[in-house]
Amino acid sequence: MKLITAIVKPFKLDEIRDSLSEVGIMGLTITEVKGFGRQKGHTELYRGSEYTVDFLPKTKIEVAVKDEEADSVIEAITKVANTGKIGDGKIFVSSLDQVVRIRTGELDEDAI
Amino acid sequence: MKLITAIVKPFKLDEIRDSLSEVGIMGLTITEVKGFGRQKGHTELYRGSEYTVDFLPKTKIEVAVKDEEADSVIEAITKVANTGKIGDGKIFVSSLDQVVRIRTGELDEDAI
Amino acid sequence: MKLITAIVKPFKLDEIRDSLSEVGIMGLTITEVKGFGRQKGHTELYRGSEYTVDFLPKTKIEVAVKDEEADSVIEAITKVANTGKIGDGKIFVSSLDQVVRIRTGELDEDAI
Amino acid sequence: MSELEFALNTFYLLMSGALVMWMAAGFTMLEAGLVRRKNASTIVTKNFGLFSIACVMYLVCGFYIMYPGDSAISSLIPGFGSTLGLGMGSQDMSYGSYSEASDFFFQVVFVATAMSIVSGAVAERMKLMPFFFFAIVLTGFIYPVQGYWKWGGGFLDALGYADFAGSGVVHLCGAAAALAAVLILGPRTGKYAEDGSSLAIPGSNIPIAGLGALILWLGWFGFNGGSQLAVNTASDAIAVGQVFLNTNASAAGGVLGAMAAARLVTGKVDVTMAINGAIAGLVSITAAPDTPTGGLATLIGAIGGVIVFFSVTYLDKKFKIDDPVGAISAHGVVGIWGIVAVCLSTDVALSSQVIGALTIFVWTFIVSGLVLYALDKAVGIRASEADEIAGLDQAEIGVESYADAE
Amino acid sequence: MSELEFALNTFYLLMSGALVMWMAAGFTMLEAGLVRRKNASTIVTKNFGLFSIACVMYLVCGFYIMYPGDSAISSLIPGFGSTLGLGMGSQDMSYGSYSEASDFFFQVVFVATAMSIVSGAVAERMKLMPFFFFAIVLTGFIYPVQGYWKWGGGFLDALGYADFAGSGVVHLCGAAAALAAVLILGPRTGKYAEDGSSLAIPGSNIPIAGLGALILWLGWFGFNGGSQLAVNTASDAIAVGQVFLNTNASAAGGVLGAMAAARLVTGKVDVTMAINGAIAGLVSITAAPDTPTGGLATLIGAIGGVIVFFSVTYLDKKFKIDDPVGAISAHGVVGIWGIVAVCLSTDVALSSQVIGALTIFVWTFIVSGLVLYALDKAVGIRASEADEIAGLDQAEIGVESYADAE
Amino acid sequence: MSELEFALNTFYLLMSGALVMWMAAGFTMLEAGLVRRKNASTIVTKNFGLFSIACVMYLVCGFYIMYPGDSAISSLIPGFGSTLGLGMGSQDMSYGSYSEASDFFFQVVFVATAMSIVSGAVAERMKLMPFFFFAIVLTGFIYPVQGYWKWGGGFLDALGYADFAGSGVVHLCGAAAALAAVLILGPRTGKYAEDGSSLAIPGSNIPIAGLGALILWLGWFGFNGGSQLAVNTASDAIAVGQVFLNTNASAAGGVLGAMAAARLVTGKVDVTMAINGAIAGLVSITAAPDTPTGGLATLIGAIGGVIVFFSVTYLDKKFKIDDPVGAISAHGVVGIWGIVAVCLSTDVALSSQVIGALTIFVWTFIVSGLVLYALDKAVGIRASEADEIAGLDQAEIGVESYADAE
Ligand SMILES: Nc1ncnc2c1ncn2[C@@H]1O[C@H](COP(=O)(O)OP(=O)(O)O)[C@@H](O)[C@H]1O
Ligand SMILES: Nc1ncnc2c1ncn2[C@@H]1O[C@H](COP(=O)(O)OP(=O)(O)O)[C@@H](O)[C@H]1O
Ligand SMILES: Nc1ncnc2c1ncn2[C@@H]1O[C@H](COP(=O)(O)OP(=O)(O)O)[C@@H](O)[C@H]1O
Repeated sequence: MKLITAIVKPFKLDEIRDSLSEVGIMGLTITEVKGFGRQKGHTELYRGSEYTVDFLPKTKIEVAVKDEEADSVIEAITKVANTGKIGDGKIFVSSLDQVVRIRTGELDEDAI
Repeated sequence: MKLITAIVKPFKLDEIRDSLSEVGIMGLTITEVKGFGRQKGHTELYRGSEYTVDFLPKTKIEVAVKDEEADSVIEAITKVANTGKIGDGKIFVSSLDQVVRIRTGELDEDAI
Repeated sequence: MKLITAIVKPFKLDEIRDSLSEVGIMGLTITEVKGFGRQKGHTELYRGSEYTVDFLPKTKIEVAVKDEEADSVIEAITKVANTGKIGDGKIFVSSLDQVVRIRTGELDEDAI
Repeated sequence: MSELEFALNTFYLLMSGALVMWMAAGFTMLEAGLVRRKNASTIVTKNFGLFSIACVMYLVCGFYIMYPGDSAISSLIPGFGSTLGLGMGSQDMSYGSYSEASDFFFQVVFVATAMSIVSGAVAERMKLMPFFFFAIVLTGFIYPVQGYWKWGGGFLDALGYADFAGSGVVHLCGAAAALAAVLILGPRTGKYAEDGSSLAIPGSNIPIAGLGALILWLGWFGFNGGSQLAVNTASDAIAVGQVFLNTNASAAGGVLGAMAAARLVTGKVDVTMAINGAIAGLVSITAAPDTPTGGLATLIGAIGGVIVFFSVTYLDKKFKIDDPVGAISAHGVVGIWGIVAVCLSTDVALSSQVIGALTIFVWTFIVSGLVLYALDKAVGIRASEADEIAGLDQAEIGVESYADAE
Repeated sequence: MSELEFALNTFYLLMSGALVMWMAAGFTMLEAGLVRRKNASTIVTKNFGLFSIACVMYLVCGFYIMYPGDSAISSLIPGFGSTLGLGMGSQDMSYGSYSEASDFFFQVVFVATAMSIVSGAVAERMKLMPFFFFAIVLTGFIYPVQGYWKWGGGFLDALGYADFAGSGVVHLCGAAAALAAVLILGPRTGKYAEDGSSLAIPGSNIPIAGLGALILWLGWFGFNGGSQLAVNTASDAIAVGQVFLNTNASAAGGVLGAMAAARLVTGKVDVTMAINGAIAGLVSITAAPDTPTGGLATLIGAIGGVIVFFSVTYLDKKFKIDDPVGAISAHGVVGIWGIVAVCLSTDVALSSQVIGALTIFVWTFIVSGLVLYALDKAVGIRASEADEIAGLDQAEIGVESYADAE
Repeated sequence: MSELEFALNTFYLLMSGALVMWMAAGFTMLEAGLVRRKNASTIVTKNFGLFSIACVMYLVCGFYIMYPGDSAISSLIPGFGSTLGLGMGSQDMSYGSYSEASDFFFQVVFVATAMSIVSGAVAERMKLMPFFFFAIVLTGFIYPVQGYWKWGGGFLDALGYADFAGSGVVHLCGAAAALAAVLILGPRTGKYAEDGSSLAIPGSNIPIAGLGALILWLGWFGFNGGSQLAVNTASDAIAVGQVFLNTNASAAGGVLGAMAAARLVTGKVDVTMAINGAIAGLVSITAAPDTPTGGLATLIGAIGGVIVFFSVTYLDKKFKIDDPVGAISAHGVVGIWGIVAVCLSTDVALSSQVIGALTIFVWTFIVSGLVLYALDKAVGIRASEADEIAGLDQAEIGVESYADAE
């Protein structure tokens, strides 16, 4: 099983969720994060002092999937999260050794 | 070493922490996240317009453990996080290549 | 590729970012988290009732790197995040199977 | 009295009433700040609702019951009737000391205050509709009846019970109803550990809680200052001036008393205790704001501030009375102190004061308790545990208090 | 009139004006609470700016246009001039009913109120500078002209149109301008789904929105109470007392009306509807707060509360008019109700009221529309989509509303 | 003076004093909004404490020192004594212009204002107990002495120094003490980079900061309007009317001046500058709110608004004076402008004004500096760096300002 972690622009969230359900993904977990990258932050003045907002708001989407679903999930995300502008974000894929559904105790692929 | 990531209902946090310390876990990191899954959100009306709150508040608990501790940790979490109702959450287990304790520079199992 | 996850004291963030850019890291993602560990929380009184603030604010820094960069990144973080006081935090290293840059579709090392 | 004196008195009562109305915002902010985020929209809703209900019910029957004049049945039983028709056509244009409408307006905001006290104590667990129903009964009946006993010329007044602006009639009354409600409701889920120890449930917005207390402080100048009911003669004006001075001094004393107690006992200055201290200082002086010197008023307030600190702690820890905002302590326990403290600056008999306090407490506590108990049996006054955990905002209002969409 | 009567009237107008000024804080809090976090600093900025512009423009020319006295050109066309030189040197020291400056002060806060209504409706998408430019035109010209028609002695007054404190002159005027602006601006990005259904955009701070409405409630005592313009005689004082009573009763009615409607229709009590209900109650009674009995005033307000609930829903769903705070409903639709409701307690002809409402609406809507349309063509009045998504705070102010650095 | 005139004056002073008391809420909200979340509970606590201390100390000795009457030792050295016994028994019932107690009440809220100014400037790093200790000295001694020099009939008054409502006596005094404190304290940790450049530390709640400024705006009508001290004659009433008009106009000017400066210099409209602009406008006019025309008052305020913008920037960048809320600029630098601006509308000699400003500044700055320096040596007035990083709320109050448990 794979854990697919996507860091995306927050306002894309609803579209991504819809795109994921089209490929059969029914569960995901999101976290508000802040990102630092090639996309430049902006400089503000507060009471005459400059400050740089260089951590930009991003949304992290985590989806646990069966190995064979990984590619379609990545594609489903990429397709809609891509605005072509710097800062669109990244997808990280890692392996999961085990998954448990707490309610039922089901394991691994059954638990996803 | 394993990283055990549990997505649970927020109000279960204190119980889980107690349950974990019973099996000897002294450290963990939590994040407020929002989950989407089989558990249905609810629909609200705000000034006459409907909106669906379909991302429900969840708490993510991350615990790094030695390989042999993984099962008891999973069990310790499952035991108390299980309410039997949909939305109890999931546990994901992945492998850690390395752990460092920043303060001392200790590595791997010593660092947990 | 590796995902390096550091749990550090929040006020160290700016220094860590600077230290990371010195070793060539241009991208990272941060999350506000709460940590529980050897570092003791503190007890407060609110309207006569005691409560323990035992989850302390921490910042989680995630950096995806090429395998060969991992050590220098760990060192860059450790160097500045270390205050010598309990609660400085941990670094977890795990493997990434794949990385995608959403904007361009670039993969793996090109995408970092 | 000249026409101009009548005009000045009327204007003075209206300004005072406006200040008291403003206390509605004070209670709203105080309570919204001291509850958790998930219940703050509910608190706002409750306060809008209770204030409005109080205004309507007092017009429907409350005012008439409280001030039946000649139509009173006995010194115990008021008369019953309505003032819904109160309008210029119906007003006696041969003027008295102030206009009827200004009098009504000044009185109606008092009853709302009494009901506001309840709202804080039952926060985070009482259902909305039973709360509103109880508001109807309290403001339309329970409060006016005991109000009649003192201010309407009933038996408490005849007995010599002294209560200038209502430490008893308003504050103790509100607190007695609050206590009845809290006892029937029980504590918030999670307030007491299994071993019985009290757990803290911190408020979510201290700055607006502080704002609330400062609003109350300001509004209290109308509450106490207006209760002289006249400002047209030199002696009235001097009295009103003294009332303002003493009200302020007592509030200041209350803050310092509560702060000192907190600091000495706990080592820190719990800001919510300072806030309660201000209110305690204000309640302390309300039964006799005109007679003490400024120095004595400060002292009376300071004692009130110390009392509120210990009362909040003990009601919670010893008696497991869960009162999220400290209303029962600040208005009830300190209200009794205020009633008794009248004897420090007047030659009112302590016994009259004790009888007054007892009467108000017993009447309000018992009738409120019966009404709430019946209500509880009939429809249940407490939110379900699931609703309580999710927050009443979700269950009853459907609007998050601090949504941060995008 | 004696010197003392003059003094009392002046003092009364000044206190009333201070209360109305306070409504600026009410609008600011209400609007800041009902927008998203990313636009709250902008709302604060807009309200500070518009109030200040109103004060300056009314001094520059607005007051003169509205009250040209003998220099009026016709009952349709006022005179033009400035009161920038208003000072004690220039004031006629042989006193009238109240001091000139107190009159100006009382009037200037009214024009600010009218402009505040616009600010809420255009929130979250209108650019700052065009908004300020429009404020100049509205407060310096559009409002004063129609104000002249009624209060300055123009043709609406001659026609028998009755509007005690401005359900029409102030509230409908503000709402008509708001409607023009909203139609030109269009809805906020994301307000309507592709299938045309209305999406909720929840406000970010309900407690301060509630505070805002309570501030307005308090301020309205000055707004309506001061509009009697005299308190020195018994009959004036009695009238002012009745105005306070009725203003309060109507607000209470409005809250209960809106709450009941929300509860019956949706099953929950949307707190923002309760808030709008209070404002609706206040607007409803503003055209004739002196004549109804307390009971009738409550009813008039309650109907206003019900109207605002349905109006908010229908303007949004049926007409896709995106008004984040419900200003067009609460001040406009309910303003019309208030104008009409005058007939319930007076023998004013319905036709006069209808003509009054129409005149005010048409004039304000058309002239505002033209000005805003021209402005839009010239510089664009709507923020770019990128700025809207990032939030106007970032684009125009540079200060986050709730920064939580560290 | 007739009894009724006495009554009206007393009532007017009390209403004015209530408005000034309300400024305590203004400072509390303004400061709580402009500090970080981790220090907001502390700010609330400090403001409750300082206000209460001011009330008590002024009763203990401050009022007597400031208005010693015949018991003054010389025009430089006041008399010493207490007014703790101020009560109706002790009041001269043969009335003067207004009641003694109303006078005390109106005066006591002024001294609290002066101390409030300090609280904002030292925010986020000064320890609670030393702050309260300093409040005792400032309100019980430092302020009353210079107050005596002007308003108590001391040498500044004799010299012709004009200061209607206290641009100098209240605002410059508070700001001078604030400056002394800030210099001894040093900047907040992290305020200046190693290269000396100034770093922004954004405030955490702009809407309540805006509310704070609007509260101050409202309260200022009492501050300036009450300072005429009489409203019973036509000329007094006309003067009070002009004061209201000008106070409002100057505040509006201040907002627009600061906004324009911000927009022209930085391209955006920093809302905190608009807020400071309002306060600057108010401070600018405070030394002579009765004499200018409305147009001139607007201009005086606008210049104040421009000054505050540049002053905030330069004190910070050039002088590394870290004043989180801009109190030293808005009350001190602009206070001096206000003192000087008196000459624009009166024939007061510039030299008197300069001497007045210098005297107040030097006295307050030096004595405050000495007291604070001694305090710093004795117990340390600055919080430890660890406490500062964790936030003073944790260190001294134990209550989070915005807890979001569950
Ligand atoms: N090496 C990295 N490790 C972790 N997160 C990263 C890394 N690089 C970028 N990110 C995340 O991806 C976001 C977008 O990256 P950025 O370089 O700005 O643009 P792009 O996605 O177009 O390459 C960043 O804001 C950050 O959250
Ligand atoms: N495939 C998934 N990947 C990531 N998180 C998931 C996934 N499925 C569920 N979750 C998380 O687990 C939570 C509970 O899942 P849900 O399907 O509602 O109920 P249950 O845990 O009883 O199966 C979700 O709110 C979400 O946070
Ligand atoms: N086993 C663990 N799993 C996950 N996070 C941990 C673990 N142990 C510690 N942490 C995180 O690291 C932080 C610091 O740990 P702590 O034991 O307090 O001090 P130190 O880092 O000096 O060992 C904790 O607050 C927590 O966030």
